[in-house]
Amino acid sequence: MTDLNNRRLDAAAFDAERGEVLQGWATGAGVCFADALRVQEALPVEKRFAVALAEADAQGHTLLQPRAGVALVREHVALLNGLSPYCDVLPTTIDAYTRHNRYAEAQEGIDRSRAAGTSLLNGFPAVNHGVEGCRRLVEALEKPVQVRHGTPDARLLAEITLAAGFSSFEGGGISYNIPYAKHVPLERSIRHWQYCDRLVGRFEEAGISINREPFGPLTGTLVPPFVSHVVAILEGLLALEQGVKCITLGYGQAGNVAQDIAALRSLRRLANHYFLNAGFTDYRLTTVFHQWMGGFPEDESQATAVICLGALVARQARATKIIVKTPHEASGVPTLEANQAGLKATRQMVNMISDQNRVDSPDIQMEIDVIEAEVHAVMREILRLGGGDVARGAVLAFAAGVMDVPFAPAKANLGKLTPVRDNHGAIRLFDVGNVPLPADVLAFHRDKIAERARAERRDPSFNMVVDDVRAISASKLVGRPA
Amino acid sequence: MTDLNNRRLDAAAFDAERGEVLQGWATGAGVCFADALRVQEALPVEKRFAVALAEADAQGHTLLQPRAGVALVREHVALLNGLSPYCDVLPTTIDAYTRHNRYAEAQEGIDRSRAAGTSLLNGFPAVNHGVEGCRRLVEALEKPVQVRHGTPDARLLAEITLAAGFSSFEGGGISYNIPYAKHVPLERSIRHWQYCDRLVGRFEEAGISINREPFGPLTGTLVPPFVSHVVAILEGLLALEQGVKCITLGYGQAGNVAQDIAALRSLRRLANHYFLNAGFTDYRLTTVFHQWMGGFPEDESQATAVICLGALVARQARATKIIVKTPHEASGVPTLEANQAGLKATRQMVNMISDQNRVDSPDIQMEIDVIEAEVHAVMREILRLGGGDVARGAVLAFAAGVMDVPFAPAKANLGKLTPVRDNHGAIRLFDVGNVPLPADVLAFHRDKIAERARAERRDPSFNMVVDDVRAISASKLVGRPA
Amino acid sequence: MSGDSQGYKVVLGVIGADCHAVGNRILTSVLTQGGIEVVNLGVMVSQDEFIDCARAEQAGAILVSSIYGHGELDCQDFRARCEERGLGDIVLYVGGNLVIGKQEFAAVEAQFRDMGFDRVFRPTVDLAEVIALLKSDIDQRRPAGLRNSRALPAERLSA
Amino acid sequence: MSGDSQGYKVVLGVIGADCHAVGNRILTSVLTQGGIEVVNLGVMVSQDEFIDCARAEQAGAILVSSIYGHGELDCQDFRARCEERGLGDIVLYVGGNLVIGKQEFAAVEAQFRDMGFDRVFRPTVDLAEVIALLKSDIDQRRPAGLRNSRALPAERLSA
Repeated sequence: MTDLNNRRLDAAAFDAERGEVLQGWATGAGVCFADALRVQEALPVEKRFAVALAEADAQGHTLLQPRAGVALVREHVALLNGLSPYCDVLPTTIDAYTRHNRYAEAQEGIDRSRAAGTSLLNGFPAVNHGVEGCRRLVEALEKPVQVRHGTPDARLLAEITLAAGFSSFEGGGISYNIPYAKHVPLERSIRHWQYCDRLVGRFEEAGISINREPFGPLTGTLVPPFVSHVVAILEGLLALEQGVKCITLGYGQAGNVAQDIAALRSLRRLANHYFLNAGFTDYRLTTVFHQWMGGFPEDESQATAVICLGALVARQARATKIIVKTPHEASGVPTLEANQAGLKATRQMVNMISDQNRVDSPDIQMEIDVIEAEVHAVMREILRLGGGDVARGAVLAFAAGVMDVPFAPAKANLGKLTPVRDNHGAIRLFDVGNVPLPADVLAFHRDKIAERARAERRDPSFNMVVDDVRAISASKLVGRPA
Repeated sequence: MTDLNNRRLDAAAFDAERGEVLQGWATGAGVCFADALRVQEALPVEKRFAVALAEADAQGHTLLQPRAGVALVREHVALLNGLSPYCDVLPTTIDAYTRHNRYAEAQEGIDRSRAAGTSLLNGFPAVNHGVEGCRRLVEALEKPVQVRHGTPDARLLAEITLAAGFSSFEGGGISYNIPYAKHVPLERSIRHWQYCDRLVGRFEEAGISINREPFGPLTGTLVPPFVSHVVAILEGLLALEQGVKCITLGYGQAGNVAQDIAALRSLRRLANHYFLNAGFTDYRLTTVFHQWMGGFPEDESQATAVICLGALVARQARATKIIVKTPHEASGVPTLEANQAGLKATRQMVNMISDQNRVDSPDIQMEIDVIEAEVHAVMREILRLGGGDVARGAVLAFAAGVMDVPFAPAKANLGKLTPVRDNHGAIRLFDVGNVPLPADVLAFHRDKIAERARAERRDPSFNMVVDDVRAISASKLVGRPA
Repeated sequence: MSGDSQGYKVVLGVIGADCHAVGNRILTSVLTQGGIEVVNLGVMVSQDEFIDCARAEQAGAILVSSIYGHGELDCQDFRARCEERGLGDIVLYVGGNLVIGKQEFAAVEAQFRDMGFDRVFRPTVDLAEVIALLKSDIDQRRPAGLRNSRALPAERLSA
Repeated sequence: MSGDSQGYKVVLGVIGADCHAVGNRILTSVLTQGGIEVVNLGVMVSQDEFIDCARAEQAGAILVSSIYGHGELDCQDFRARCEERGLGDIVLYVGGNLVIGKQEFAAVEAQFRDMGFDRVFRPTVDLAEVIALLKSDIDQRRPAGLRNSRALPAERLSA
């Protein structure tokens, strides 16, 4: 970590690096920043992600966005245009080979998909299709489109997709490493994402606002709100430093309604607090709520109920955007029809809740207090470790287990923190690992878990955690003994 | 109304009336009370409705019940046994001809259904099938089964079904007249339901508990909670007087979450208040929540979202039982599969909410206060009109419009009271008609409607009501101008 | 508009043993605002009640609703009954949930058109569309001397 | 139990570019409690890594997970590769969301059995059942001299 720090990348060094990045795959040669600006400038207002978000934020609306990506351009266009009437903003989910920069394997997936007449890739290999293929895609759509992926080194992907008219880019140096990679050093992915953010900053400086969205849900499994909040705040700060202006911070549904509403409300407040404290004022902050990211029930009616609970909570908490799941969730990549079904159910629920009273309760306020205390404690230690530099602080914090994401595959993550549900289904800490939470907060977690243990007449153990992970797909929130 | 009053029916007069009732259709000859007691005594505990309700109430569980009924016994058995794994208690929905004692037309429906190989009736014609046919049904099931109908004069239906081992009977002299008939005088239907309640009372005296469930949702369309609560309390008092002991009071989802939770909570409290005040102590009170009874969206995913909102609210309010809708609701009688789908979605939502924190908020408390003030005001006037007799009071109150059910077909109902949604979707009174609500409550309704009118920049009018009635099926709660 | 010789007068009701009153109230309100004079028989109306009323009122159309699924039984021979009673030419509409269970609408439509109904509607039909069709169909069936050369423009539904 | 010559040792991992770690953690925990020694390679494991490890550890089975839909590409020729490397007889299981999109499980099962997998599981399979099958299958494949006459009774999953 000799040279990592949270400072804006130097222009000359950035340009030199760009030269290398564009050589990562043959299609890199098709990228030209001047052309990219022209493409973005020519986008009609209804295809600009930042505009859609700003309008939703101003009018108090909640946008719906599905996930979708297939191997070939024509099929992907058809898929997105089939979803477009049911959603507000479009996705392009990138395939797993591209996420690991394995473009040769992605090419093989393209070729075999062509031969098979069906997509054998779990997403759209945007790098392989290049600026030209991606432009054909963007031009064939009528709504803003975002790149959604999971790529530790997304520099070439960002160059190609932004040059083609994508107007939002998901991910971040932490959130697209810890849950998505195994051996990538954190300092490397953060550095690579500084490049992506700086690229977006250059667009902003040229008057083109590109939305950036750190990935909120992380591993999507029993993630305590403070853990994803800290990552969101860190990635927000890193992005702002590189000149990003339009930021959407995310949170993945945990299941307990009070905790989820508290999480989404506190996320906006905490982020503003840290952004303003760091001296940033010229930014536009919105939020995104991910419907349940854990295991789904196989039955489609039951899956729809899981989707509906997420829709209700997202709207009650006034999220700017919802990432929508489908009734096929338990079976992997959904059909167009299943994706439409998820959107329609979500829309109906959002519409029914839209006008209703703001939800508030002592439980929600208590959860907000706990989350804020946790975030402040961890952020304080991260800033201390980094000597005030959040990039260095983040790397050191993960190495020390001061930050720790449950169930993450990355070696860069300690993996000692272990969450479990309490008796009401809220996520608490069974094992705090090395995370420096205040004593009163730890006592609160202990008491809440003890309450559940008494109710279930069993000691807290990893079995409880295993039961919780499998609970929703078995039609429960809390994994009780049979 | 020369002889109607709220007194227990005289034994000799009841027996004489029974002789006439059993001559209403040929199958009446098959009824024998001594045999009926033996049939009920022989029912295993898992087929007794009162037991299922008492256990759910004691353990804080919420039971699920679908609606279902087809013309022929064998097909109806198959239908109920197809639903049984997905629900807790079973229904038998009676066809519309039987509800109007048009047994000859019901017989024609049976015959034509046999010929067509598919049910042409919208329910099970229990009177035509007689004690013998109904016993075959009850014996073929593994769960308690209830008669659900809409019959102003249900005396013969009650005799036959209770003699056959049905252990719960829905309806009441008001709730099965006002929304279900056109020309039936209220004093007549109340008198006929005193008979049904007295019949149940005789079973209770012989040690057999039969559950009675006044029909909560009435017309199912923008019914203000106080309106259905007053009917529920009146029918509860009428039933208790005849010796009924096991009562389930109902409420139909109105759509606004705070108002719905408040309604279900206040229902139990208000009913206990009036029952105890009338000197009754030996009864078991439970509640039933009806998922949205108004128009549904045609799309099945959207319909499932409507079902899921009802499931969530019912469980948050801790209803003892939920009457479950299906994704086919907009298209009328559902298939077995659609009915299963509604139950599975409801179960998933109920399970996910089950363990969560009790929901409370100032909004809910305010709605409870409003509902209680309204119910007390109307009940006071009903008791005054009846000189302390709720049977006479109810008849006089409907005649005077002191009680008034919106959108009811019955001539016995004045039809001046007109509800409309407020800006948050709660049901308020656009026109109170002759209902004697306190001035402060009326001012509250006026203010709430004025708030919506300002938001929509239009004056309150019947157009607003029309828009509200059509709103849910058009994917909204409040019917706003386009 | 109502009472005018070029006006549009219809008889409306819910057929059979069906007591669903909500849609009937809504239809009456919307049709009236759409410039149609509605004679509303309410719920639980028999075929003969519809026909008696249409004759007495010289109505241009009968609008039959059925929500509860017995439409197939209740509407049987409705057109034949109209013909017997000298109303063979009257415009006959039916709408609602006409059969038991979810069936392909095209099949249901064909079935009820076979029974002699001129148009068949789903419960979710756009009522502005019904009003426009109704006026046009009534105009078409008027005795030649009374027929408008063009249907009057549909009054706009008030916002 | 582990280390015992009659014990059950398996190599577990998530194949290809798949980084879904949750199920892997759960499987490791449940299998271990079920009396199976698990050598867990974690996520993003190549065919050769599975095979190298199974050889080095003398494991009785390889358990391949795939959640992200590329199973069809990643698992291609796995049995053939095992055979090349002298592990032709090893018990080979695969489970997860193995293909893109919702497909009939029977078809997916047939497809992966054709690739040489002994058993194919849905993601929602009962893990107690997997443990029982795994022990029985490993016993069946043991060299005759080492084979148990009967499989050891499956250890009970702790409540």
